[in-house]
Amino acid sequence: MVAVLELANISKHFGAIQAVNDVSFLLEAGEVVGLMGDNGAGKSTLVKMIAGNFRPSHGTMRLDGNDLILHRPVEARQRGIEIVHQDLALCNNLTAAANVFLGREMRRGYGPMRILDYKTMYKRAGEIFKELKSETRPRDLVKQMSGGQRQAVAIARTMLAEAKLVLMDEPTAAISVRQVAEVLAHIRQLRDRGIAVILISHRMPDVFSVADRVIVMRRGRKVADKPITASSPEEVTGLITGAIEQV
Amino acid sequence: MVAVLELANISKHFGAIQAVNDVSFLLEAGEVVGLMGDNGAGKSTLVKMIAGNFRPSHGTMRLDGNDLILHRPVEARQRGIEIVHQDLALCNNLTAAANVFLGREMRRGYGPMRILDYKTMYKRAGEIFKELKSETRPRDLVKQMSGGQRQAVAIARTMLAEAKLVLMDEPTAAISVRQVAEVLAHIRQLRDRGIAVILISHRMPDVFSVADRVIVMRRGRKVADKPITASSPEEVTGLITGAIEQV
Amino acid sequence: AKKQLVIVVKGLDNPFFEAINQGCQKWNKENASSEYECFYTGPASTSDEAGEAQIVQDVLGKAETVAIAISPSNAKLIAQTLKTANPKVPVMTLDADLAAEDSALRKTYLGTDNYLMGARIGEYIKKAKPQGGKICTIEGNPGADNILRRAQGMRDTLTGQKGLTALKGEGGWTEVAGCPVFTNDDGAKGVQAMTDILQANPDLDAFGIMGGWPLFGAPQPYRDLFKPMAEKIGKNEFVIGAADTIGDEVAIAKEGLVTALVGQRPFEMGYKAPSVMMDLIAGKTVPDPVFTGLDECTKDTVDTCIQK
Amino acid sequence: MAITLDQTIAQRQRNWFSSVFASQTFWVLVAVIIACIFLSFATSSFATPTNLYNITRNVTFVAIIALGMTLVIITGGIDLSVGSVLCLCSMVLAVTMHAGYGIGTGIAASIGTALVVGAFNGLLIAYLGFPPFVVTLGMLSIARSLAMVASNNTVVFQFGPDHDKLLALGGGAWLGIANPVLYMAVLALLTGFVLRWTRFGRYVFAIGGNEHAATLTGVPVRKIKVAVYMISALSAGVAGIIQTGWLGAVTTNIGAGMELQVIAAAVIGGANLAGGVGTAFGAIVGAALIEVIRNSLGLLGINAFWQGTFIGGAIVLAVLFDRLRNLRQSD
Amino acid sequence: MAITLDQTIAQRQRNWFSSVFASQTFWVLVAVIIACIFLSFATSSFATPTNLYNITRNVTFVAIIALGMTLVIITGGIDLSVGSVLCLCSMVLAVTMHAGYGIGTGIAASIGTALVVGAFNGLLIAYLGFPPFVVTLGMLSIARSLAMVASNNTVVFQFGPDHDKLLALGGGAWLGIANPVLYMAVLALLTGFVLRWTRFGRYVFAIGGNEHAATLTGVPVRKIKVAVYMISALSAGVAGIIQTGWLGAVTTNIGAGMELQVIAAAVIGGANLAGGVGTAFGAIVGAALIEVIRNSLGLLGINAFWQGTFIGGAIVLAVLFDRLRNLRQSD
Ligand SMILES: Nc1ncnc2c1ncn2[C@@H]1O[C@H](COP(=O)(O)OP(=O)(O)OP(=O)(O)O)[C@@H](O)[C@H]1O
Ligand SMILES: Nc1ncnc2c1ncn2[C@@H]1O[C@H](COP(=O)(O)OP(=O)(O)OP(=O)(O)O)[C@@H](O)[C@H]1O
Ligand SMILES: [Mg+2]
Ligand SMILES: [Mg+2]
Repeated sequence: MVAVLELANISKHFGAIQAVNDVSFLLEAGEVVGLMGDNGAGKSTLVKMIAGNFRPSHGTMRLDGNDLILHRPVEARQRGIEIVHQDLALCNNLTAAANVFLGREMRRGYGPMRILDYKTMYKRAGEIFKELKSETRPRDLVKQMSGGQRQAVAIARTMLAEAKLVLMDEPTAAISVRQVAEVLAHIRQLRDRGIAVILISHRMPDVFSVADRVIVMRRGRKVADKPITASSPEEVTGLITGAIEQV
Repeated sequence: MVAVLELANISKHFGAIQAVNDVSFLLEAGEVVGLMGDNGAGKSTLVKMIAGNFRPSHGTMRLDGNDLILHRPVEARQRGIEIVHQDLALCNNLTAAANVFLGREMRRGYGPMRILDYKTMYKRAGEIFKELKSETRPRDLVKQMSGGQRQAVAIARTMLAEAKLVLMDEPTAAISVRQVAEVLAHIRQLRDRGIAVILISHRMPDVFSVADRVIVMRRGRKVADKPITASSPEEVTGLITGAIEQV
Repeated sequence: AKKQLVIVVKGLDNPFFEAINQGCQKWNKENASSEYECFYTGPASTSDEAGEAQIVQDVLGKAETVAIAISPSNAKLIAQTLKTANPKVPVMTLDADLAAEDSALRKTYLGTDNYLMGARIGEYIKKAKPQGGKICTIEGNPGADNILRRAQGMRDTLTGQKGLTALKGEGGWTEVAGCPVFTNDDGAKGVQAMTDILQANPDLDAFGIMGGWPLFGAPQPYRDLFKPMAEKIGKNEFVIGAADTIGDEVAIAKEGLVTALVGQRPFEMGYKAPSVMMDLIAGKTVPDPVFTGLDECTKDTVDTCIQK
Repeated sequence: MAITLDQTIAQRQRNWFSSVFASQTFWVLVAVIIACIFLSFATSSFATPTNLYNITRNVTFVAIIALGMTLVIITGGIDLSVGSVLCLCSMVLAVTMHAGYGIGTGIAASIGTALVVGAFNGLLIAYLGFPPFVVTLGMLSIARSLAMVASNNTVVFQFGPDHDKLLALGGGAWLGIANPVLYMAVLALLTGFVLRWTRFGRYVFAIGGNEHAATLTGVPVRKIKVAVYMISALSAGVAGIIQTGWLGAVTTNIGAGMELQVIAAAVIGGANLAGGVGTAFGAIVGAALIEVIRNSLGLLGINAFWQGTFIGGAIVLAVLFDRLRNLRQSD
Repeated sequence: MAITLDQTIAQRQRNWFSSVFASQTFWVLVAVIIACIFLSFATSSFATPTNLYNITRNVTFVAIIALGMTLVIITGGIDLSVGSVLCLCSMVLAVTMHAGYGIGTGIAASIGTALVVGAFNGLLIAYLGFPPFVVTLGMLSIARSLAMVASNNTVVFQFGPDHDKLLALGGGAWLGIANPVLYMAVLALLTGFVLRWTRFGRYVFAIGGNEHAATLTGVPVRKIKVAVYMISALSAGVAGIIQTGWLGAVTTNIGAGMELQVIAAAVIGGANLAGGVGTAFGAIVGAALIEVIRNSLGLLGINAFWQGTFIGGAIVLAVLFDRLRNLRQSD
């Protein structure tokens, strides 16, 4: 069976800063990988490359065995890669529902006369928020929303389409205990449907409760990649801080 | 002894949304209060009022026994209230050091001929980042920084001045295990110096490890206010989700 | 309110029209007891052609208006406006006229003969340099009809032919590359462009300046530019024929920095227009056109050339 | 008593009514209405059929372009070239028809020119990342210069065989309403519809709100931007065609300085130059305000020198209503 | 081998050298230099002392105002009134001196006028939250109208007892360099210093970067904004005084349309209308580019009708260098 995602020797530098340095790994369908590391370790940069946001300076990526060369983020979406961005990527001047459906608006009518289907979009967004147990109002502007409500909007986006690979960059940073449980449950559901997930998080318990494997990065390099059962929070913490060099 | 901060029947509404509803509490010097609640419960709105960012729709606030009526955020700063904003409040076009010192630039020279002291500011910012164990580069623009590095910049700001009251709105949301420990240690130091702290966080372990008291909000109302020793993570979770109505 | 004899000019931003206003105000002062008053208006900018048409409409819609004198910046547009508005009050043109085929739309024209004005400038240049040479024409706003007409008058006089739009040796005269220059009624731009042209063409023989902007709008840089050439100008080795006698222009002529000035009499236009309009209202026959004269100044005549 | 999650989700901060009161457009409309009422009482000639006919007609040219400009402004851009593009398109129409072609060919040539110009602006801005201000300022210069080249800097006032059709198009009326007003109404409704009900409109707002986020979520940002500048140029072209029909003559001067008026109309009507905010109705209201002020100058007999002060003051005053409401509220 | 925390903190993404290469100002400077070299070879008259003297002098008026404008643009604002303010200040100076007052009084009156106008703009924008575009567009109209009122719309060309002093001020030279150029150099250095080395400059950037964040961190946003619009008006006033001295006459249409040129100079030099970015040096380079293009029209003998195309094309081309570098890099 081919891996869903295969990274080979991926590097990325910004000027003098080497953000990601020679990282390789495989990801199988239905596998949840926790990606951990210190601040500035290069986690976001890595997943942004997979999402077509940056192009790697070196190295190759393959999706389902085919070369993955992305010129624009929309190409990643088209190929079945969904991402929750760490900075959420929201348009402050639009409503929560409009943000959820951005790039995938629902329309009604026929042919060229298709108009936006506000009602259905509000309804569907409301359902997703309810599923996430998040008190987020679909009809209000995201500009005026609380940090957690904004994050719920960003997460809701990935729940619209059936993806092959879902990248979540700290999806639970701003949300409350109640919704954290829902997001983790959602990740388990994805896994059960055979969808691969990369979860970036600084919350040790979350990663250990949901991931099958943990990858640790330090200063751009991959320093560990092992099944979650073979590791422990203490070891991972050691790897993140550099107390343990490499495993 | 007068309380450092006294809130009496504070409310705030935005149009039809009642964000904060009749909240009162006292805060003593050297006390660390954990403020918890679901997303959109009104935590940020509450601390923004204390920081002069919004004016309460109703209710009164007192600082050290004197009325606290703030027209602009700078007045809160002048009266010894420091805040880490949830949205960080950074200027993307400035360097990390410039952001740390924003509004409090260090200068050298005499009288009207005082110029910015870049060198000292870079040095001092570097020291703070080191203290936080954060790999944040003072001379680079915050625009290009990772989520955790940005948060470190926002936290660093509050470490410049000796405050009476420090408000931290999810200061550890984006930062890594290593730095979380440093931030919590910093909060303990503040407490030991007699500074009052309000810590908003969704991370139960953090709150329970550092706070003396926990206040829980639900849908704008205060539903609990008790010593941390008299509570438990389970109870707080129940209060947040509404499983427990009020204590 | 008094009945209004309205003057609509091309734009308020031009001191030339201000002189018309002065004439209009003088008439008001002298006829304070009259049941009529002279009312002066126009768009803020000379380049706002549609704005002028709109003002004409507004004025024609007003009950106080009993006669109107227009200085059209876009003759066809004003003609069209008049056709649609179909005014009940007498209409005349001032300073600039409608096209010949539209002349039925107005009762008379009061103002300068712009073609003649250009022709007079041309004559001065031709007299100074009968054998011809290289010339550069300085114009104002590219759409301004009166300026284009002056340029035509000058070209026709220089060459003895009709209707040439650029001179390529006809009558001995050649317009150098980069000319005509449109200065958009900006004095500084005009002098800057003249400086550049002189730099690029050291063998230039003449400037024909169709609107006085470079002289009255930027007299000092103009002096700086031509002081070194004063002697050549005195000997007719270099010739400058310029329009208008506004501001510092006459002084410049006195200093011998311009060969000849040909000026209009805007004050006279503004002063006469109310009387002409009253004649029209009274139904008297008025000659068509009524030309106001030209003031022509050379170094030797500066003290007497301006009609008082 | 306990509020359910469902109820919270169904809430919204503002209902339709309070949104209207919170909009700058509404307050500027109030200003326009007050000005009209004042003028009706202060002068006998304001509320006459001819004057109203003229005012409504005069407003159209700025208003039509302001519709296109509003789209550009919503994306966070600016288009300074509209005045010159209007001139170029009018000239292309005039020259084509003068050369003996029919009105159809003339309009097609003119619209084609507008689209090419708009595409040029848009491609440089969207694909090469040029600042919109620089590109469209360059085009301001270029388009007018091309208009001079096309016409040899002459006044064109004979439009060949279809001369009368063209004049009827721009100068005619229907049920006492000037044709241009009808065109404007149709275009405004169309623009409003597109902004509110189509995916394209949604994307225009998204780009202005957060261009980076729009790119990340798969909005075809570049294509939309090109389209928006083409629409802006097109609106200038359409205004040019109608204006030509109304004026009956084209010089290389028309539309000079119009860009500021058009942008002012859009901004006064509530569009935000920082992007993300704007409405079609606002553009019309803004244009109407400017025209009412201009019209009142003559009717009130304001001294020529003071007219500028009056216009400028009124523009500022019009926005004051909205600002005062905001100030009061922020406390 | 192991990198310490200290080392990471001491790192920076770009050194001085690579920052220079990454700046639009640098590439526009390259464009200016290339244009100058080209013109030196293509025409015999470009690289002559007189021509260079003229070019450097001509550049100053736009450049000085562009310095003030750059501050406004960095805060994320815009000032459309500068051309009219230049006119008003020139006129106040001219009328005061014409009335028999000395040059000192004249300059004081003129500067005072500029500051009042700037303060008016700034107060409305900063304290009442008006859109800068609307306020300064209103002022564009008002200031010119007041200039008409002040002068009765006549040409003023006699400046009373200190006539010659004024002409020497603007028209003189020092060691072969025109006086205005010296003023410009001093003002540019001053602006550069303020932006880089003072707290005020830092705040200007902060406001443009994130006004909300600046307010939250205690930056006196409103005061700084008022100051910035006052500086912009002041720079227009200073340019007006110098220009009056150079021209020797003031008409009510000087400075018309200058606002677009000035903003273009700042933007071409690298300022970003969205705020947060800009340099004093960039403003000068941008102004220089515009003047070199203008100068070359005459020297190269470009046909009058095509001149606009040439100017517009060159403006766009100048920024192309920078864009190409960016495009290459983004891959
Ligand atoms: N666009 C960019 N330009 C320049 N440097 C960048 C850019 N994006 C990231 N960096 C730098 O690259 C490094 C890695 O950043 P990245 O965002 O990948 O970290 P991270 O692992 O996601 O950290 P965090 O946990 O704080 O989100 C950091 O030092 C950061 O400053
Ligand atoms: N400026 C505003 N305008 C309108 N509504 C607002 C504004 N700020 C907050 N709200 C609303 O007020 C409620 C409380 O928001 P607040 O930001 O205080 O929540 P919070 O408790 O901080 O949540 P989180 O944990 O997600 O940060 C939310 O429903 C939010 O949508
Ligand atoms: Mg990250
Ligand atoms: Mg919050």
